[in-house]
Amino acid sequence: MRPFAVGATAALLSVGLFLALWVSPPDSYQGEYVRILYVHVPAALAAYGAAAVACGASALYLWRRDLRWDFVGRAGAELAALFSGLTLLTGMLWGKPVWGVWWAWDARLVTTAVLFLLYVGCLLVRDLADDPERGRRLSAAVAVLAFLDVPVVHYSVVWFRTLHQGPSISLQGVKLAPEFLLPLAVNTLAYLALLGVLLAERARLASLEVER
Amino acid sequence: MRAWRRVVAVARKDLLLEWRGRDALIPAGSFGLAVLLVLGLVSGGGWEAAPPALWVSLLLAAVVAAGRGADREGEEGTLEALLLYPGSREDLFWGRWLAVCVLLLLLGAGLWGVQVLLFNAPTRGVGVLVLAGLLSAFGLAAVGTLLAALLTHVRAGPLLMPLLFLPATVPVLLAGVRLSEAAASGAPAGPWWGVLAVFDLLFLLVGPALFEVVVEA
Amino acid sequence: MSPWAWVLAAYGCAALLVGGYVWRLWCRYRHVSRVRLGEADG
Amino acid sequence: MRPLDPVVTEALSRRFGAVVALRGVGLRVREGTCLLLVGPNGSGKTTLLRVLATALRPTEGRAWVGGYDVVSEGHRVREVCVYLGTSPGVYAGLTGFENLCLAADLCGRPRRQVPELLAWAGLEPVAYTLTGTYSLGMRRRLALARVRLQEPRVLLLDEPFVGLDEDGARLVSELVAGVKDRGGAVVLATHDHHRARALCDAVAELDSGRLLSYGPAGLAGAVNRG
Repeated sequence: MRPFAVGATAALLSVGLFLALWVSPPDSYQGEYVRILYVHVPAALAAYGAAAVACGASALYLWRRDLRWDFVGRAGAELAALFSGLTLLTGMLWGKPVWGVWWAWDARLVTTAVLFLLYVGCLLVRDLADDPERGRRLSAAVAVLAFLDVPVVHYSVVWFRTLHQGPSISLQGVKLAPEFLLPLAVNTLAYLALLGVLLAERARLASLEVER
Repeated sequence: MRAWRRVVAVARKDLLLEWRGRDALIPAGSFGLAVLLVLGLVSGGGWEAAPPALWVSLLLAAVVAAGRGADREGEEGTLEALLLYPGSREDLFWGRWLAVCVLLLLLGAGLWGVQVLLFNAPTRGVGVLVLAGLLSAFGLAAVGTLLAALLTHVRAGPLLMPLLFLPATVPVLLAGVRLSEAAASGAPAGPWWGVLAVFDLLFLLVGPALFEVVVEA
Repeated sequence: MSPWAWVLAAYGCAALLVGGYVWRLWCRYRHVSRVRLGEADG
Repeated sequence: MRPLDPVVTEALSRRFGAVVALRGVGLRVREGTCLLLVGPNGSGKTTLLRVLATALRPTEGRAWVGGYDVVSEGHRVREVCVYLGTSPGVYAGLTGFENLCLAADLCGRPRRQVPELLAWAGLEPVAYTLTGTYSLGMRRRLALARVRLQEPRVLLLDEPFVGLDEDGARLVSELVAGVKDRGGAVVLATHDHHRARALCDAVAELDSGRLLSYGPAGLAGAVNRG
């Protein structure tokens, strides 16, 4: 099962890369930059997926106190930080040529930044707690809190920007034609598979390290 | 009845210690004042810069004020004594929450007054501001109480406090700024009462439950 | 800068971040399994 | 299978990272008795008391206090048991009177007992001064008054005699005797064997977290060795 999952993920990632870099045509408005979105959007979805897994597993850990849930929660928190960091980086690399700025106060960007900060905090709390057991509990609490807070942050940023000034160029303006949809869908699938594999491997590693 | 007595006892204890030592209100207040001054200076001090400056300074002062209540328990093993009393630990959360709420309202009132002077800000719509202040104090105190308890057993806890507190309370900041602007200009408040209400509801429900998990041995 | 440079920079970032994470996992795996083998030896 | 004895532990272990503070300790304290814990510094006495008081979670093994499991029924344990640690746990910014009123509010006792308790502890003259000005012995007396207020069934004392004069030590004896008379149990850890010996019915000796010996106070030579 394990080699199969890793192989399938690698294959999906390669196909996704091929579709994104060769098959997909340049967009009429964004040009070649549309290819950045094939990594940006899937990374964002993977970040939110990882955060959801971290929240669920942490809540289960706090409820059942089963170490296995903590392993999953920890993996989720690390991957949420990783993928949200990647989302921010690729978002900036897309924004500079297309919007002309590295950073726009777009709701999605701000929300992702908040997610990144909260999960970095979550990991720091775990490492800096005075006792490993306490670290597991405290970081689980932060993971739950962060995930519940993020939607509120998102909507407040959306309303803060849109009610004040007209929205700048937003993703909603770009209609997705099928030739763009296919690479996006395949890449999203590939990143979610990657997330699943990394989650499983990270959790397994954590269990090995505890047994030691 | 007994839970209420415990909540009031904890809040009264915190406020009495605060009244005698003033070791949260004075540092947090002067820090907020410094932030307000600096923001006023760099923004040119126009009245339209007043609401953001007010809410940013309040949020930063809240970081200091909320952390102090938990620090005070560090000495003399009082936290352990508090936790080992019979009865629900949610009462301890609510007691601390109540005390932090009072501190935040005092801080907010003080900073608002200074902001009116420094920014020459209009004083219209005080009723709206009072209600916004109350609602945000509820939410901020819940987050602050929870995080302060969470970080007492973490090395460099006071340094992590802003890292977790500020991103988590972004909705209060945004809602506060827009409501202040609405109060000053008489414009409609939009969805901001809803944002504050949802934020409060979320943390007043989750806060006590997570607090119990966080303080347990 | 040519558009492709931006695109490659983005993919490079992704490869670096994810690859770095996988690399770290792999190192820790090897460390753990080496310790376990060492214990088994004596 | 709820144990009847007020304090029972089974293969209790607690680790702090790589340090093992308790290794498989099994104890049983009967109703109306007092157990003396002895052992050198770092032998695990305080850890054991804190686990029983639900201030620490055991890594392995189980423990029951007043018939309740310290892990799954911690809130029940806290209703029957009082732990007095090495720090008195009083607020320096409150007066003796206010500290006891807070304690009364928190454990749901009437406040009118407070003046009488202050008199019992010999703190009447300083009842309305801040405890920050108290000596260590006076703060410990205040803590003892708090214990008396709660009237626990199980009393856990960690070095109760530190800083106390003869009069103060008598307060400890009265508390211990009171708990024993009510059919409760006391676990007491101290290096002050002279004062403790008169109070205790059994002695357990700990070393490096292990239980070395456990037996009636008269028979075990532990007191002299500890």
